[in-house]
Order: sequence, then C-alpha cells, then structure tokens
Amino acid sequence: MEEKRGHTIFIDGPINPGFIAEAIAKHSHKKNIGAHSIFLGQVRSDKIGNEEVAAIEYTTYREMAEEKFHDIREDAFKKFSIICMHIYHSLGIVKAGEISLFVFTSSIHRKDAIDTCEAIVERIKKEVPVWGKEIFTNENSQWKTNT
Amino acid sequence: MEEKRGHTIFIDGPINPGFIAEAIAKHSHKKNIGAHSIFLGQVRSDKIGNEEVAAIEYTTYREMAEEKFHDIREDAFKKFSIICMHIYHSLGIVKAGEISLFVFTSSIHRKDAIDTCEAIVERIKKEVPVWGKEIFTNENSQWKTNT
Amino acid sequence: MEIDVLTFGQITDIIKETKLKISGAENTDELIKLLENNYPALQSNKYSIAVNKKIIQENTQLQHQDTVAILPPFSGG
Amino acid sequence: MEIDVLTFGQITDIIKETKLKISGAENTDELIKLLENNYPALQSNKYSIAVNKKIIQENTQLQHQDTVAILPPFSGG
Repeated sequence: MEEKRGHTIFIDGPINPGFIAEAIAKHSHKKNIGAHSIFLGQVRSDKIGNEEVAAIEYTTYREMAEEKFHDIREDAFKKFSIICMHIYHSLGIVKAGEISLFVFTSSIHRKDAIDTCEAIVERIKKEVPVWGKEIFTNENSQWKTNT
Repeated sequence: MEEKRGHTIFIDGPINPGFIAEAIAKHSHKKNIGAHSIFLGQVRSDKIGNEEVAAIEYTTYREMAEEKFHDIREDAFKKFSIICMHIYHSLGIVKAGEISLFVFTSSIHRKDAIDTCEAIVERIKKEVPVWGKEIFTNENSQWKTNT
Repeated sequence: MEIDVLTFGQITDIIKETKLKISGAENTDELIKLLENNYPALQSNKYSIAVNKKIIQENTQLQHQDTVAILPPFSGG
Repeated sequence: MEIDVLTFGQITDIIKETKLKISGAENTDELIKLLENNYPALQSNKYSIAVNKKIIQENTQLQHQDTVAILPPFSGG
C-alpha cells in the first residue's frame, strides 16, 4: 500500500531556497515519482503612492488553520492520484523578495502533481485563516487583501 | 521596460536540488515577483517484467531543440504575463530518482506562473526533439515513449 | 453562559483584544449585535464567523464555553 | 544534388549511422522511398521529418545541402 506522506508546518520567518532543495532531495528515494509540481509565494514590494512594501507580517488562527490544512490534505489524497504532498507557510516577518508559501506535490504522471498543486494553492488562499500585514518602507502598515 | 529573462540550457547528467535552490535564490532581488511555479521531471524506475528502469539516457537534435526552446520561450512571453522563465533539460545518463527536467516560471500573480509552467511542460514533451532510452537493471534497454 | 471570542487581523485593531469573554448571547446573531454595539467600527468591516473552528453561514445556537472567532478576509500565501 | 540525412533514437538503431549523404532525391517523398527501400525496418517505425530543423507535414522540395532529419517520437522530460 502506498504510504501517503504529508506535512503542514508553519515556519517562523521566510522559507529558504536551501530548505526547498532539501525537500526535493528527500524524494529521490521514491522511485515511483515521475513528476513534482512546486508553487512558491514570494513577497512583492508593491508600491502605494511613494511607499513600497518592505515586508509582510503573517499571523494565523493556528488551531483552525491546522484543521483546515488537514482537510485540504485529506481531500487532495482522495481526489487526486498523488504520491505525496507538503505545505509550508511562513508566520511572522517575511521581507520583500523572500518566500512565504511552499506547496509541493509529487505523482507518477505530471497531470496529477500539477492539478493538485494548483488546487491546493487556491484552497489555501481562500480557506486557511492566515492574515498578512503589509509593512511599508516608512513603517506604516495595512492589511493585505488576496485577489 | 520589463527585462524578459530566459535561459534554456542542456545540462550534462541530472539536475541537482542545489542547482534548483540557486535558481530560486537568484529571483529574490526581483521584487515584483509574487509567484513561482516549478515543474520537475524525475526518472521513474518503472518495472517491466522482472526488470526495472535503472536510468534514462537522453539524446537530442541540439540545433533543432534550441530553436524550439527559443520559440516556446518567445510564445510564452507573448501569450502570458510572466516576469521570467527558465528551462533546463538533462542530456546523457540520469538515474532513477534523479531529476531530468526543470521548468521555472515567475509572475506577479499566481495564475500566470502556474498556467505558463504547465503549457511549457506540455510543449516540451510534444515538440522538443529529445529522446530517452530506458536502461534496465540487467543492462537491456528500450526507447521511452511519452504519454 | 460564557463564550470565548477570538479576534484576528483588522478585527483585533478594532476590538483591541485578541480574546474576550462574552456573556448574554444565546446565538451568533445576538453575539454579533452585542459586539457591533460595543464596537461600531465592526459594522464597516467584512468578516466571517467560526464557531469552534468551523465557519458558519447562518445564525447558530451557542453553548457555554464555545469559541467564536471573528475572521477578517484571509490573506495568506 | 546531395542531402544530409540525420537520424536519432530508434531510427539510428535501424540505419546504424547518425549522418548519411543521399543523392538522387528531389523531394522528401522520394527520399523516404529511397530510405525505406534501403532500410525496410523503417516502414514499421513511426517518425516525422524535419527539413532544415522545421517539421514538414507534406511532400517538400529539397535543395542541394538541405538537412533532413528522421525523428522518432519525442520522449524528453
């Protein structure tokens, strides 16, 4: 029987590229995997007037978020033919240019990994109680809104 | 004006996770990027009878492949709103569990990166003259067929 | 009957507390009315309501020690 | 008139050369007929034809020193 692996971990601060490399490398022993799909959310330095976003500070309702991530994971394994999936989301300060979201799906054939990854990203944006506060270069701030 | 960056490079042997991490890290100074989409093709150890695939040996018609990669890149920048894209494909021997294809797209909003990445992977599989020869554990071999 | 009310994001900016104990609300409609009376700025904010971590769409009966979260629009990722 | 013929993958396994020089074919149909005569195993293989790196769908006139590639189904990625 296929082992269905999944982790959802809040990470304090940005998600480093080296961490992503390690996550990829850990899958080299799973020799039935043919395709990986990865989504990364990077903090943009959007301009508003003369100011630009220097960082986003993320907070969450952790108990509810963890339940929601669990549901998303369970649903993904039911609906899609994937071998494993991992979700990592930053909390606290993530500077412009740094990565705050890392979704990683793996499957035998490419379509499953790609479709699952996209579906998970959409659900995270819509359903997981996380809030980003945009902190501007002049230290003002405003709450981010997702599109 | 947006600088439209793109590289297409054949890599001798597997694509290492550390190389992928470096590619990601290089984008941290592009502060208008909000989303990255990555596709990785990993060599599967498919079983055929009692034998399994130990490695794939990739060969290409390089001049035509490079023209085709160029067309794919140009079309992607015309059709999609992306900030940059990179394609790396292995040549030579790539062992089961190792990575042979790395497609990397970046955009302001997530949909553009995701859609472009998927479209590029489909075009590479269909249109780029690369051939994989599956080498089995008993050293027999057969030409791979894409689905 | 006492309810734990949790606030997040913009809602915390208005209520100034991340956790309140509220008595005298039998259901979520009554709770919202009570909160919007005490914090009128709430009325101009979009939010959803979770009772014990589940988002509700309709007025919901409350039990002693239920946790009600006032959730502004999510903006993770 | 001389044409460069390039072979790849399974086609190289049949023709045993990666590059041939072929004379006496005015167009791609004539070239294919000539090759299938010399290498009958070609007839049971799927392949497409590129003239000067562009895949062609119909019979195509050839020029001196054109490069014709015999391409088995791609299997990259």
